[in-house]
Amino acid sequence: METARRSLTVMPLLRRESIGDAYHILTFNAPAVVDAAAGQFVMVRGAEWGDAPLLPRPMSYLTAGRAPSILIKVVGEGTTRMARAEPGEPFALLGPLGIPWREHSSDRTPVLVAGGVGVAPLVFLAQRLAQVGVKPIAVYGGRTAKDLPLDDLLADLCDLRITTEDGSRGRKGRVTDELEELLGAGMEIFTCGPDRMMAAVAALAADRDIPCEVSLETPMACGYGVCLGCPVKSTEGGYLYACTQGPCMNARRVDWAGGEHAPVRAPGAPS
Amino acid sequence: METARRSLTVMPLLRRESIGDAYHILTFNAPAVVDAAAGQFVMVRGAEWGDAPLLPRPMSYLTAGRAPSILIKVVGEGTTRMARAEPGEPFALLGPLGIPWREHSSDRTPVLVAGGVGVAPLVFLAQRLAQVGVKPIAVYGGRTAKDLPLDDLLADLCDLRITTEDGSRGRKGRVTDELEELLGAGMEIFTCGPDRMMAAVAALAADRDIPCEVSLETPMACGYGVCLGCPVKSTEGGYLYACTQGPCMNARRVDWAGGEHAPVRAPGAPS
Amino acid sequence: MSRLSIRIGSLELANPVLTASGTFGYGLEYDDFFEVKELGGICTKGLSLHPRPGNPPERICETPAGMLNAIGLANVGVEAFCTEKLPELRERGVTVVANIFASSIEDFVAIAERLERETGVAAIELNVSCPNVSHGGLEFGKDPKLSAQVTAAVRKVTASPLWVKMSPEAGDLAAVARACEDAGADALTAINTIRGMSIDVTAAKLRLANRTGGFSGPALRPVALRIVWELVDAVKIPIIGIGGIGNTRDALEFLMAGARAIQVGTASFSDPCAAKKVLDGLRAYCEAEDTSIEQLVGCARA
Amino acid sequence: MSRLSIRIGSLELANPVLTASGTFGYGLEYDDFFEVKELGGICTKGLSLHPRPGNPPERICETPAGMLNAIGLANVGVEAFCTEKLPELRERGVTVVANIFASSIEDFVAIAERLERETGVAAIELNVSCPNVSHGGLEFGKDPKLSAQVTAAVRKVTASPLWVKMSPEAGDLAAVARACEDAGADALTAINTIRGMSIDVTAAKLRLANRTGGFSGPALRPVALRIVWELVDAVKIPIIGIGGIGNTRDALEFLMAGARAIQVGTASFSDPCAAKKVLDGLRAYCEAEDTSIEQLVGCARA
Ligand SMILES: Cc1cc2nc3c(=O)[nH]c(=O)nc-3n(C[C@H](O)[C@H](O)[C@H](O)COP(=O)(O)OP(=O)(O)OC[C@H]3O[C@@H](n4cnc5c(N)ncnc54)[C@H](O)[C@@H]3O)c2cc1C
Ligand SMILES: Cc1cc2nc3c(=O)[nH]c(=O)nc-3n(C[C@H](O)[C@H](O)[C@H](O)COP(=O)(O)OP(=O)(O)OC[C@H]3O[C@@H](n4cnc5c(N)ncnc54)[C@H](O)[C@@H]3O)c2cc1C
Ligand SMILES: Cc1cc2nc3c(=O)[nH]c(=O)nc-3n(C[C@H](O)[C@H](O)[C@H](O)COP(=O)(O)O)c2cc1C
Ligand SMILES: Cc1cc2nc3c(=O)[nH]c(=O)nc-3n(C[C@H](O)[C@H](O)[C@H](O)COP(=O)(O)O)c2cc1C
Ligand code: FES
Ligand code: FES
Repeated sequence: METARRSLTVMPLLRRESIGDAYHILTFNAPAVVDAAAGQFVMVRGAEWGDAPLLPRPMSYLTAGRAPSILIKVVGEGTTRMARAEPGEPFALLGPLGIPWREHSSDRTPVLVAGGVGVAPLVFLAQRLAQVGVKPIAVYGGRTAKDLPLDDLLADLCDLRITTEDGSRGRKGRVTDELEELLGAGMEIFTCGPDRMMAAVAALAADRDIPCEVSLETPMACGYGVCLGCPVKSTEGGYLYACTQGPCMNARRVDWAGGEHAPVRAPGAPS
Repeated sequence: METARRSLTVMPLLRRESIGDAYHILTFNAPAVVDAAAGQFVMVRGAEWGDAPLLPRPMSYLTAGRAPSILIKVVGEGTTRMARAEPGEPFALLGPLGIPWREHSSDRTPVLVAGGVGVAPLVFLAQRLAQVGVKPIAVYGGRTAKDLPLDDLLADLCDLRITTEDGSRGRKGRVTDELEELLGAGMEIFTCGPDRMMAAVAALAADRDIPCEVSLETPMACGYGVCLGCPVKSTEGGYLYACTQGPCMNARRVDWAGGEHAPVRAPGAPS
Repeated sequence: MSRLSIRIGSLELANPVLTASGTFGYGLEYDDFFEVKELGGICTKGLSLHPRPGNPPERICETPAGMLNAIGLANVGVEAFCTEKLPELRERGVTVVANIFASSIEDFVAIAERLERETGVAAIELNVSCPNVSHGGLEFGKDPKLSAQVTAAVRKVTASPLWVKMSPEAGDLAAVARACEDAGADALTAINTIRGMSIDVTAAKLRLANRTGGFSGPALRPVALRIVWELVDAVKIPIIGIGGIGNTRDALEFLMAGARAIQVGTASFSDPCAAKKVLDGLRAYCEAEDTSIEQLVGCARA
Repeated sequence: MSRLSIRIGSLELANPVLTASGTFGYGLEYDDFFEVKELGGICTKGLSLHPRPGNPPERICETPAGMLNAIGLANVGVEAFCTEKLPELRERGVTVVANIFASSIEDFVAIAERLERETGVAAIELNVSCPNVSHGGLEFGKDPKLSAQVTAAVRKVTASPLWVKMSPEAGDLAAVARACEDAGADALTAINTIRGMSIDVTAAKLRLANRTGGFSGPALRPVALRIVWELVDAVKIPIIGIGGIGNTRDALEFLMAGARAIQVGTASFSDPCAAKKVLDGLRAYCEAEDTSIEQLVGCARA
């Protein structure tokens, strides 16, 4: 898939919708159509942030077009500021960036496996699939019922199964528990979520010889290939760079044991 | 005059009024009455600024009470952020701080000499004088007619004379041109404004043997006497600290030639 | 409150939160804000043998997430400190660390001897690393031999615990640290500021009259943390961490890196209660996690 | 555009705005953004004799107004650079400064010899100050003798202008600078990063796999500026300023301090056009003030 021309554009926030405390959809007012493909990402930074936070934050496109949007989960200083932004506040957006989801194989049923905020690029994908008349299966997992933003959108577009670790909604357990039962030949997986989830999904897929596409989330400084800050260990030796060789790639290319590319987020951080 | 108990209090912005592009009045919603005297100041910092800008900004009280207010001139990053703040935004305010204006002498006519944003503590003083039935003279100077925020308040409370350097309003020239004609025995001066203006006013007052009280504006880190970052050279040798020995003090105590306590603000700063 | 107490050599501190020299005055300016005696301790403004007026203005300016200061060690002098400040601090029960500075070994010794005649000084912190004075500031702190000489000389005249404050500008700081340890230091505090500069481009002029100033604040934190980590490797005596600590999270970084105590500096300027809040935060953290400062120290080194 | 042009030794640059090594890739990633040849020049990612994969993740983390990086000099190697990158850069008319790195003097020489066979390398920048590799990084840059040896050895095999990149961690940087000058350096670039560290306290773990990383960004600027000022005093050859430069005002600070050119680093991450914007800003400034870069250089030292 050809990637669209990238640019850094300052856009005002058009609206911010809160989903519970921790999740927000930010929609921007783009001066021209943003021609992003599902799975691509954008580097986002408040134009008035000054010197801190310094770096832009990578975020998957939830939608593209004239009013591109992202779904954020509040985890640190950058996302906290995004969660406080009011309409009109200018943001600098650099995108579209990265390799999108590959085309789905017309002879396979797509299974979208989402963990928490990783749902964003999969909702985008589901919408694109709907446009070509494909209704995928979706398996969506979270810690609790509160960690399933945009479940309604997935429900509209997919055959949706939910899992929560505490059993507060859907199946009690993890997405892999559902997948173990569900996966069959003739399927293909697209997954985005916490690294450990993706590693488990990838292992299951490899076991069953099912194609599996992942979307990586590594820390990034630039997003366009110059800082070399976003590697994951490659099964072919050396490293793959998530911003230019990903974020979407075949799960088999990633050496899941090789790097700590998913920072552990322990609960109860003091501040 | 006894100073009130100081505290650091987070208060939401109640409203922001713009006066032209460069000046704004910020009024805060205090949880309790702020018992500040005219001439005292408050250290102001946005509670959500994060690590930069780092230090709070010293600002003279324009009014005290349940809705304390300040008048700001936009000169740098801190005041730029203040000028963008919307009602509800939380600010951390440390005050009241510093030595207020001394009591006026009942046998003298007070002459308030203001330069630009230095008008704030003088408006406060004029209001206090009005409460005891005193109508002072005020001489208010700016570069242009646009640099005279709150002139209307002064006009209500004082016998007001205006000077502008470009002659766009009032007398063309400086406050000292007006003062040279106006000053007479039986007067006393209270002045706040750019350092060079205050130095010139102080020199004129010394010449004519007229009491002159100034309010100093030095850079400050703490505002309460511990950083030692706010000295002005003293005529008695050594230094005076603007935050604890000022900002209001007798002009004769300051060695105006001794320090560069007023940073030069050249126009046309690139950014 | 034994979860919080910590031993720095022979000195038992109620908790690991101190305030950094030069950022907390003489500890007497906080009446309106909180009870200073609750803190593990305070480090006084640097004391010299004779009073010093300090540098001409401008003395401070702000930089991204930091500031520069060139105060020039303005202070009342050790004599006035002992007669005018210390009695009050003693009365209030404040744990006082006397930060001292001189441009010769003799003067360091003379200050320490004067302090030795007082009670109520819990420790002496030797500032051999001040960047803002023309003589005897950084030169001592960059040189292992000179640092050791100062330490040994003061060691001889005082029974107080002796802390030596490290300069990040030393080329081989581990060597300086070991030299101080060998010369009898009980603990090392790290770090003092790094020299920086700022120019007002609209006036084409240096912002500080002293040209350079010491760089402090959150911006400095990653450098300070790295140095603390290295010093924990270099010596056996306790390290006290300083540099950009403003909240509980920052303090935990240094404790987890191996510092046995921390000092809050620049953060007190924007919030006089910053150190108190760090202390409250650490107490809450230790309770919530059912742990103690002693257990936390160095836990990220595993 | 003679208002903007500036001479760095024998090299005439169209303007004083370059991009810093490691923050601008190989200069070929900017097609969508602007014409890179407009810049005074670009410094390539550090080139080694053989390709290097770099350090394991995490390689980066953010700090207050700055960041840490421990990339570990991942690069394609000098051979691939010469065959795959340089021809394209040449074709586009980009002024290329090859930043090179090695862990031995022989390898430094070998890289320079390889580059000598190419046209289109405007200057060589010796990175003797990388904090993120286990051998031959900082050791060279902290020691006047070793720095001079590297400089002299490379000097012998190349006719290109030779820039040496200074480490802020040297104990006596003026001595390193003078040694490099004496050994034949045409200019000094300052500064490289300072080593820093960051701990994720929620996991009690170091954030970077390499433990420490190089500290860069706006937070570093006051330290870099001070060092540039000192180097201008220390040597006669030109100084090129680097450290936290993100806009025209920042660039002016360094030029006014005496730097004859500047490099934009970390700022390119949040805005790929940062260097271009600095250039446009300097052009506008020189026109508005009817001055030239040559006149601005060092004007705050008066
Ligand atoms: C290609 C890509 C797409 C992404 N899409 C989304 C999305 O659609 N919605 C969303 O909420 N998040 C997404 N992320 C993750 C998001 O970038 C981080 O959560 C964000 O940068 C955190 O910024 P912060 O300032 O709030 O947190 P910080 O204060 O920077 O860090 C808080 C915690 O998050 C970790 N962290 C920092 N950066 C990242 C990162 N890039 N990836 C994972 N963890 C990180 C830190 O190690 C730390 O533990 C995506 C990341 C990538 C690489
Ligand atoms: C006691 C006192 C009362 C004051 N009252 C008012 C007031 O009522 N309204 C108002 O607008 N301003 C007042 N000031 C000045 C105000 O504090 C500064 O303008 C403000 O700190 C600038 O912050 P900034 O972040 O916008 O600018 P910065 O980016 O910090 O600096 C911009 C420019 O302002 C200069 N500057 C910085 N701090 C000060 C300072 N404290 N005094 C003078 N110049 C400074 C800098 O050198 C620089 O040239 C007062 C200052 C003091 C000490
Ligand atoms: C205004 C100011 C004055 C200081 N004075 C001293 C001093 O007198 N003696 C000393 O050892 N350190 C002094 N320091 C250094 C601090 O104690 C501390 O080491 C440094 O600021 C780093 O910590 P921080 O980032 O938390 O401020 C001073 C720092 C500042 C900001
Ligand atoms: C991600 C990254 C990679 C870097 N790689 C190199 C390098 O390969 N060679 C080098 O000499 N400097 C390297 N540097 C240092 C920069 O060139 C520059 O000296 C430093 O970042 C300070 O400038 P800044 O604050 O503008 O970024 C790197 C810096 C960063 C942030
Ligand atoms: S984020 Fe910079 S290279 Fe990938
Ligand atoms: S502002 Fe800190 S002592 Fe005056």
